[in-house]
Amino acid sequence: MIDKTCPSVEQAVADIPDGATVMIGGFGASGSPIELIHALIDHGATGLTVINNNTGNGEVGLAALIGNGQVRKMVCSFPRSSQSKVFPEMYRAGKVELELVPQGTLAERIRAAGAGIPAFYTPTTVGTVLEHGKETRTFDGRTYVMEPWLRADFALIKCEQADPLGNLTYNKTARNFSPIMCMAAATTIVQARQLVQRGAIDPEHVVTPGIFVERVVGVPDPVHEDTLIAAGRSYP
Amino acid sequence: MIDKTCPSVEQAVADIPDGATVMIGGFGASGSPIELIHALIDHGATGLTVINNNTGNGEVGLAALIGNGQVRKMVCSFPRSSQSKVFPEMYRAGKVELELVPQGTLAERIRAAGAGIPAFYTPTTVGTVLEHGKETRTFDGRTYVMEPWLRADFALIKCEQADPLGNLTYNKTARNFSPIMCMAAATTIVQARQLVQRGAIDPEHVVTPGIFVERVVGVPDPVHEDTLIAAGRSYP
Amino acid sequence: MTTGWTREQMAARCAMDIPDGAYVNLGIGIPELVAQYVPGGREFIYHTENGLLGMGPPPDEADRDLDLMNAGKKYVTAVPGAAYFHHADSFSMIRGGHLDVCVLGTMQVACNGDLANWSTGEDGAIPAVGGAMDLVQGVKQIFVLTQHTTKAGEPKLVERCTYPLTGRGVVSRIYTDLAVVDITPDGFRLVEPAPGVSYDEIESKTGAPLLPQAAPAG
Amino acid sequence: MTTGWTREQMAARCAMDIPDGAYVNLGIGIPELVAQYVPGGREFIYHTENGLLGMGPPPDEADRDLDLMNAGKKYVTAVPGAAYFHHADSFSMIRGGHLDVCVLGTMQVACNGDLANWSTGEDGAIPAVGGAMDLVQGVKQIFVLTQHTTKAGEPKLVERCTYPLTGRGVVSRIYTDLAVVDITPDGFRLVEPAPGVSYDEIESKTGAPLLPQAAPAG
Repeated sequence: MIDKTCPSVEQAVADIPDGATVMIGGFGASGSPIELIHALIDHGATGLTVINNNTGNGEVGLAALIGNGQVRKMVCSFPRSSQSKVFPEMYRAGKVELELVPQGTLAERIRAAGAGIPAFYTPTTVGTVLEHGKETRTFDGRTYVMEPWLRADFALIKCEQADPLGNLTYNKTARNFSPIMCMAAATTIVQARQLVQRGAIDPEHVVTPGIFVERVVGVPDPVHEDTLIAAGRSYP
Repeated sequence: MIDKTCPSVEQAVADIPDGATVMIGGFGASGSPIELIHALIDHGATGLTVINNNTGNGEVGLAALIGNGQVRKMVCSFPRSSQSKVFPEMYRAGKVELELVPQGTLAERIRAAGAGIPAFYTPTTVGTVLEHGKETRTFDGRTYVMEPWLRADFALIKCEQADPLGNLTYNKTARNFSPIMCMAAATTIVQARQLVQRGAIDPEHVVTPGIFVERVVGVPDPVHEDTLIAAGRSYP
Repeated sequence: MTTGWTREQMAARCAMDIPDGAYVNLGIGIPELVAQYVPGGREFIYHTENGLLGMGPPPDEADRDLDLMNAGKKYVTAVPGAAYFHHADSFSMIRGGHLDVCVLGTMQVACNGDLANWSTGEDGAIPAVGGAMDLVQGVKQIFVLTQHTTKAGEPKLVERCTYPLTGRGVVSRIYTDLAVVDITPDGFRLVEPAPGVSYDEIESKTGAPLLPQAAPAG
Repeated sequence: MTTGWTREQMAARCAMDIPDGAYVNLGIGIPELVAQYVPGGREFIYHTENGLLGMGPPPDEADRDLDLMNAGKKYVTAVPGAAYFHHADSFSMIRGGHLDVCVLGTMQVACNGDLANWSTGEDGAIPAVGGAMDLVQGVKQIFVLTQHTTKAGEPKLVERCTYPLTGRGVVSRIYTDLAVVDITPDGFRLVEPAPGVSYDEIESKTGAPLLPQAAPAG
């Protein structure tokens, strides 16, 4: 019987090597797999390229991973917010690189990787400075830019329910980038608030089919980034 | 209050003009919106371009629409089956055109139209006769063909549940092409086995969000193509 | 001090131009106020980029769900008939032309419809674009809701944007504290002044020629 | 009459080469039999192009659901842990390289791995390709399960396909009634003859050079 469950977040991330490209689910605090990120901090892999919509907040989760010097490059659409201090400081100090990608293009590049589409055309960025260096092409009189797929070695994902086959559901807007990141990473590692039995998720309600998932860890009472920040916490 | 319900299949298809491009959901018999197709036969629009994975079976539904001389061109991946006689005869007689598209490319071209992507690259058909006339390009040493989006004026769709906002669910493998066709057509017309109240579909379980749907008609006891054929029925 | 519309009145005036049944995306800031001024008898469905169609008003603090946010990372609710979906589907709605109206704030908007609302282009600033460039390319109508001038009194409606663009020729109408202004092939045209505000005042605070209101038909 | 494997034995032999936990797509015909011969202790998850992962065996006639079919339009069931999805997601699984094994029937397979299984190329034939061209490009390993020769006794394993191709260089291994044959950089190589079948017989019925079994290591 197939069983993708893994006993701990530590074991789940233990083979992420230095220099890996890692997608991390979540949009701001919502859907951020804090326990997996903290396990990656403990694990200590460095030189990472991290793909996430943002760059974390406060001194926990993704911001702490960056602050710990493990991230060589961020690929994101919105690398600052009122509570993000770590990334801006490290970026200005030249300690981390940035690839800025519009949010819809970021989502579509990730989805394309999962779908075996090496490139596609989008109107987004046409006529702006973010068009620079991109190939353009006209279809039906409108100009588009070509965008390549965006693949990853690993994805770290937070979900609501997971079964042993890796079928997943999410909670509300915590879904965001996670389903497409599951598709785009060679190894997808998921922390689930509930581990349920095979067959417990209605096949009509599965959001991420298990084929896109390699490892599942139960994290029944996950911390939330906003709660940690409100409590003044930092990691490690 | 937004209410996309429409009192009858006749009214729902009444403005489909001659020469329209019409997507029809379903994979073989499963998910085929027979009542909407029969209403389109009664309506009588001609010179249609129809997009469906197949070409219908027996002398009902899509096969009857073709047999009635209303279809100028079929776009599909698999235009024959053990029970499809109408299309092969008309095709050999030069009465209907065929654009043959591999099934995955057909699905992706439809999805691209719904997503605002005018073209994308796929490895499918490379090195075959179906590559002819297509632009090729190499990414990371592998050859791909460029494929354009595939849009439609109308989509005819069968679903399980629909609410007045046009949120939809489907039943099992009757889902197939329908969600992406809803995205790709300017006007999406849906027949629903159950019309439910706003809020009756859990927001986590909506498969087609209402933004992709224009009209919903209740068809509480839909006929099934296989049942009609087994009964020796034809239409009109 | 000038008279003119308050932020709330600007939002209400903008909401009047949104048709019943529209699918609407509201940018962060003043645009968010539009949701409070839906004209009687109409219903708008709100989309937020992070995967929700049918966004409702903010919850009471006690009812907050930490997993239910909008694109501005504020806690929101979901109305009956809402739907959740992932980011690629969400931006398919945007880029695929399924949304009717997007209301955005701005730094500058030019008389040819160019919009600059994502970056000052200054050295050392951290560039952050989010979904703005997708929205202006994909949504059918882009409305701008903004103060007519900066806090320093500089025009935001300009001949040509000096800040980095979000998109070229994308804006159709502008709502400010002083006026409603259309982008036309001939440049800015006054549609409606705020009560008590003269054409001359609006014109003097606009950084490009401003065509007067079109004469009523007939 | 030759001895050799039955269709069932061919399917069972093929199933032995599919690893535990594999995601598998089975073509129409003999490949469908593979599902009946899963080696003890292993589990395969079956994908069908029309939107189901976790396909189970055919139902009793009384338990048929007219909305639950496979890609061959046969009624099937869904196992616990199954998932339904739409066609674009289904072919993302295929084209995106997420499926481990696809077992296909064929008309011809060439010694360079070219596959021809969709069209005879005859005038007047209705061309129908379905998902075959997507499967051969996307699935990690393509196995062919076929009789060694046509009913007329012509080789199906050939030097060069004469029928229109489904894909170039896509096949990795072939299971026939006479043998298991690998595609190698040097052409066909015999992996295993069926019991009682000689190299000479297999070679004589193969339309291209057939390398003998590799010597055991050491």
